[in-house]
Amino acid sequence: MNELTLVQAVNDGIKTVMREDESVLVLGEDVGPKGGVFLATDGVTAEFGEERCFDTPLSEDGIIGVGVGLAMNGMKPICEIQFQDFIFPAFDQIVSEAAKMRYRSGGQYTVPMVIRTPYGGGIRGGLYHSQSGEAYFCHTPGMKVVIPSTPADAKGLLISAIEDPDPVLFMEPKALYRASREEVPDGMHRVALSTVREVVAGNDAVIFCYGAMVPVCLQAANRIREERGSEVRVIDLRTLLPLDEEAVLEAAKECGRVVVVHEAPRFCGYGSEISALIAENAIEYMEAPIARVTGFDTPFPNTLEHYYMPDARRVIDAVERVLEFE
Amino acid sequence: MNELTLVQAVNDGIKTVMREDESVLVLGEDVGPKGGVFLATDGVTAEFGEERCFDTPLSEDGIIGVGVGLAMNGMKPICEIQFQDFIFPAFDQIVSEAAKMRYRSGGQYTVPMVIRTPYGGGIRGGLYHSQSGEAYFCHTPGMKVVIPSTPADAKGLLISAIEDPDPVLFMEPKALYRASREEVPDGMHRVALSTVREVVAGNDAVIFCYGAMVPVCLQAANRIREERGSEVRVIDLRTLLPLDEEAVLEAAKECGRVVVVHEAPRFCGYGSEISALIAENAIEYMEAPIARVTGFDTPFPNTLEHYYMPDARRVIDAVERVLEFE
Amino acid sequence: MTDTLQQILDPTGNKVGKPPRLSKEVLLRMHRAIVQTRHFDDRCMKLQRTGKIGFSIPNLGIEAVSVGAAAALDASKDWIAPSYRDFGMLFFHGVTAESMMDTQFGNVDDNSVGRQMPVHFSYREPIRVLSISSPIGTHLPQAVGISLAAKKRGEDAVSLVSFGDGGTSSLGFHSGMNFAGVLGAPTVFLCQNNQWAISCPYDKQTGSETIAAKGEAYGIPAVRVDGNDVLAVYKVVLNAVKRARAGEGPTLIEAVTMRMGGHSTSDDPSRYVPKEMTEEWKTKDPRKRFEAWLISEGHATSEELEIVDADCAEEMASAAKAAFAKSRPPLDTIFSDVYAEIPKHVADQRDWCIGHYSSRGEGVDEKGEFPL
Amino acid sequence: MTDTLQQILDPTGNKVGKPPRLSKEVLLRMHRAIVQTRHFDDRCMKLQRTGKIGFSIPNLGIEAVSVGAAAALDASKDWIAPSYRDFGMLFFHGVTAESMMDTQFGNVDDNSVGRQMPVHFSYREPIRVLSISSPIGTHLPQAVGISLAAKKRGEDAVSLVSFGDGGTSSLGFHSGMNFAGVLGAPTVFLCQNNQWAISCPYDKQTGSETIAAKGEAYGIPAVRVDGNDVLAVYKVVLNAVKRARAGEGPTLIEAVTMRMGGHSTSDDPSRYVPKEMTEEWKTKDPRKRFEAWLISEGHATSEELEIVDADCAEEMASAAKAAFAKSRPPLDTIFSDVYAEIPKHVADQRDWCIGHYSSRGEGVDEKGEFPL
Ligand SMILES: Cc1ncc(C[n+]2csc(CCOP(=O)(O)OP(=O)(O)O)c2C)c(N)n1
Ligand SMILES: Cc1ncc(C[n+]2csc(CCOP(=O)(O)OP(=O)(O)O)c2C)c(N)n1
Ligand SMILES: [Mg+2]
Ligand SMILES: [Mg+2]
Repeated sequence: MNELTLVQAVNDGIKTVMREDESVLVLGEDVGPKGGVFLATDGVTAEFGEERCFDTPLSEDGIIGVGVGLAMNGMKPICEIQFQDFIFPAFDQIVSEAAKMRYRSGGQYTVPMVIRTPYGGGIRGGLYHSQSGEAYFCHTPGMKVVIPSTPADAKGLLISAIEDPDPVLFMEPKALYRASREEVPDGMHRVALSTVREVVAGNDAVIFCYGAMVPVCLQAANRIREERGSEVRVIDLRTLLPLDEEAVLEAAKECGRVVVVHEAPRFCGYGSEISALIAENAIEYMEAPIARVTGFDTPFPNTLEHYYMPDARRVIDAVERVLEFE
Repeated sequence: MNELTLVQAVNDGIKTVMREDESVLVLGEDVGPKGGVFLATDGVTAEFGEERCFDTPLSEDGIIGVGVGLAMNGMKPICEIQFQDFIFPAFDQIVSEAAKMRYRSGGQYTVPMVIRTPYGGGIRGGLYHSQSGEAYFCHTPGMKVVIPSTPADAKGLLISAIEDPDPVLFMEPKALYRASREEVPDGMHRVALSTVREVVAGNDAVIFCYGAMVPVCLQAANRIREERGSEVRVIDLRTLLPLDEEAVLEAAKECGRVVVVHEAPRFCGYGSEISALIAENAIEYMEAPIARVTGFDTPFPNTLEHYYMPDARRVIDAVERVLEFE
Repeated sequence: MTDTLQQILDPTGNKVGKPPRLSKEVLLRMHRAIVQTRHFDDRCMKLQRTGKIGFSIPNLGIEAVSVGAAAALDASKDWIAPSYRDFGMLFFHGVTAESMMDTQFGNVDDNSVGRQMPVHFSYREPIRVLSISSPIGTHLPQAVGISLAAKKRGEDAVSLVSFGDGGTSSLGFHSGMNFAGVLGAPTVFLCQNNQWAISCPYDKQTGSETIAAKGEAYGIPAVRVDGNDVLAVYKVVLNAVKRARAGEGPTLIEAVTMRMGGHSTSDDPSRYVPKEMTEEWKTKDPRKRFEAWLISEGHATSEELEIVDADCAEEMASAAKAAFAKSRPPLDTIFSDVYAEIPKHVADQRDWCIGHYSSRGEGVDEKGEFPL
Repeated sequence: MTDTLQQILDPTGNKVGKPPRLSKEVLLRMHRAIVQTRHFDDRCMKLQRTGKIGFSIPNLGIEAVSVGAAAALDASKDWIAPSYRDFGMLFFHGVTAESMMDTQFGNVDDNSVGRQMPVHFSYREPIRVLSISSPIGTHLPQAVGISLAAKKRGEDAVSLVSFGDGGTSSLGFHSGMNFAGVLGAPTVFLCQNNQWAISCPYDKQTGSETIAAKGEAYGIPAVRVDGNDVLAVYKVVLNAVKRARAGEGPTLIEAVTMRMGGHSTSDDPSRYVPKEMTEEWKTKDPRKRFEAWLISEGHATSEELEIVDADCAEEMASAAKAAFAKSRPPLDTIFSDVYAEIPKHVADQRDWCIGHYSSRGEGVDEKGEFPL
């Protein structure tokens, strides 16, 4: 076991699988000698050679399109999109092609591919180096969408994603890349997709969150326990699609009071699905409005980003409103 | 007044504004001499010349990108995307550029542009000529998203969209293009954006819907009235973003029982926002689960499309479940 | 090289270049594939006009491009990423008319299980044919990735990707050509320049003199060929395939031809195609030219060719009949193949759907069986 | 034409071509813009190293491209769609250092109101400078649309769009060039081929021998110019501008240069740029070359140039000081400019946000006033 940061755990995950499976390749902008702008692929070309980890031209459409082809013909590409904000030129290849290949070919062709990309705010990246676009992809049947929040999960979920037979969008919370370290198991550590993680136990209310919002919500839950003694459960969803809906509904029913938290804008954000799911299947258990704490319905600002992104205080406020609702 | 089909009303709307405002242009694939694959721009080049209505190369990125530039420099482009399924190559130009130009330039540059595109199923179009992608765009602050369901609204909303100072995605339910005719006011008929339309009155439950689902829901409400005497209100949302949230909440509160209907897949679909909005702001008025009747969480099929798309019977079932819930 | 139009047979079937060495058997397979395509088209037009299928794509005029190119590939290892206007590629490699009709009807035997529109074929046998997509151009980078995977494993397989003049404006053309040029991918890019993209004429599609001229932008050698000359197409594609197999990288081929029918069965080209243009191209028909040469070289008699014609007509009629008789795919095929394993929310929707429609007495197939 | 590298001054400042006719005043403005850019860069590097700003983009090595090109435009009507590495364009046209520093700090006077990262400038005065976007290449079709709008109104304005070698792989390059070629848009496409796209070298970016070779693919005439020769850049851009104004359509210009610093203040180029390459290009410095010529032609003395240098250093220091002293934008600027009119749900969020942070005693600006 090694103490690793989240980005080091991603790096470890990539190298571990590449040692096991010759068909795994890495491609993307600056993933080679530079090791990626966040060093997620540091040393990969050095260890595995240019044939297995290579820089591409500046074309996300090409990265994903070529990745789809590689995957259709026996390879397992890990495509890096430098910032999630730059994934949109590849949107067609992702939603029209990768996500629909198995379906449209009646299972004759499949796309076992991982798209890794850092997402989210908190690094003063402004409009185009801060976005959280998960909802765009979660509305796309055929895709899987995974977001880790800890180093161990980052490695374990990434390895599961690479082994998965379907295309997986693996969004990495860049704000947490170097935020902390933890022990990460050596070797082929796997965390099953479509399973949630209980971060804190509690039955007075439940917070559903993922990615960089997990430590924020953890902090909120801790402060609420200290300040008013309420036990707030925190659930890290980890896999957004396919979601473990049963786990979500069970937690919602047990707690009766729900808050959903994400950085992305509220309107048609991922949180709306969680709310809708509960409102459709467990409304009779609800003792309060289903609250959302989210980024605002504006593009992502720069100087004022810390007022845009939910922080513990905003989560606490929402939880308190929900706890006090009668 | 003329009796027009929905696609004729679109055509009439385009020509009417072009007669009034020289800065209005039309561009897109096959919009010229052919008049568009659905004849929405039939006769436009003939009347206004190639300078004002012109065919483009097969590049949606170019259509929207050039459209953004035209709009920034004093023109009001109406860009046609031949099928909504083919809008994804332009996704970056829409969500990163058109939607964010005003914000990122502090209001120095704006994009008064309309993107017209036929969407939805029912014409045996299979995976790629049937999709309903509204949710992708509704999660994009800076965009407006409008979907008419009647000929008169099609003309009135289109004219308002063209006059709007912000980029508007105008999605036309192709299944309704020639489904019926109605009287459409001559001249500069306007229907204000961000207003909903009550299609049928009622207080026992409310159905929120838009586009091609409106006649389906109307049929459902009529049959429910006939079959069991319940009065179900039907609300045509018309503008999905910015939504008239107050009207939605008011109707939800008054009826206490809610069904949301759309063709698009359920997961993270537009309906989840309507549910979440109500679950967050009016849950205490809810007397039943907030039900969704939607397409399935699969790509859009072809031969079996009529089992994929919600029909009146499916809507009736959901409304009855909601009405009977205790 | 990029300026001259490679030609072997002139429009009347006279040799103006050196014909490739091909056995009589292969030559007659090529001929048959062209004739099959014509009759398949005719049959589909009738089926569409009578409402039996919703849509098809006419190949009239461009058959020599598809067939000449397909003949240059090795079915045991190569991949085809066709455009939707390449029926001849499938016929040449022995895909059966019935199987293709299954796709036209979207019935239970359709390889896309009735999920795609007609003409969106997908095969792994007798040759790998990429599941055709509607969005134009997406298959170009995919074909590059496919051939690159082969190259990385040390195989000498190549991919051939076919697209129209309109397709050169797509994102995929730019990214596919760019990646292929940089990575030296063994991909053959075949542009069917048939002068039209639906109603958009060539000169509104690109400012470039030729499509072949676009190769240099990516460091990819390019060649122009008379697309109505099946032997010339075969020859230039074979050269490109050989280069690719030898590790010399991609080639761009512009096959100059003309779409002689509508864009699709829904299209009325008289709204935009000048009559004279159609008249002129009628004199360049690829089938007539090839048949004249086959006869003059003694590969076939005109009587033999008439028999092929009648045979293919009959083949298509019975294929359509067989495909029409099959049931539609069962209801649960809406929900399968979204993922390798069906997730719970999709399974729930499947179960609900089947329950719902069976309670309505619907979802029952033509044979009267419950379709599951 | 596309193969020869246009040059007027060799690396030592000797004339090898015919210099354009430019007044002393303009020449000195050009010189000053280059020197301003250098000092602005230096200042920003210091600001970034001391944590005062988050990020900047070094221009070292490519200043002559920006300045030479900008000098060919008419500020009263033309539009610039710059890359993020074109500070010299703004300086040449008289944008103040303080205003640019406002963007670097994202303060209340920043034209993007602190919404964008540093270097994402936006101006309507003194010349229209398109709000710079991070996504590479999106501004190419926009520049085409802008110039097309002018053309449709019968104005003779042109747009100049600048982008890197990496930018030629983007979607926008393909669609922008394609539309311009077909529509004859009066747009000048200026590629700063500085050999690198972050760490990706030219030969992994494209298989094309040159960027200029890409013009033919779109029917757009292209020219290659020594990008470290400000006079040569000016001359070829001016020719392109004249063509565009005269209704002769677009031109592609490849300015061959070298990025002498890191990609950004966050980048360490020693990980990937070969030392010898940097050494070689040091001998081709655009500033030295131009200064040698200015002196040899009698446009300035070396003492005068030293004064300019000191002056610009001082200008940047005080601009930074002024911008640093300004407050950040008020909280409600998160919510304005999303639409022309603020919709209710956004207004509600604004009101909530202001209420929430003021109840926490936050959202109060540095001057101690509530920022609204
Ligand atoms: C991305 C995209 N945009 C638009 C369309 C609609 N469309 C279908 S075929 C076609 C024209 C294609 O022309 P070309 O590439 O020349 O092929 P051809 O039909 O002539 O064989 C268009 C515009 C599409 N399928 N995909
Ligand atoms: C669509 C997109 N993909 C990736 C990036 C990240 N990125 C920023 S600059 C850059 C390299 C650009 O190189 P080039 O166009 O040559 O310009 P230069 O920096 O050399 O001036 C990359 C990859 C981006 N901004 N946009
Ligand atoms: Mg064509
Ligand atoms: Mg560069």
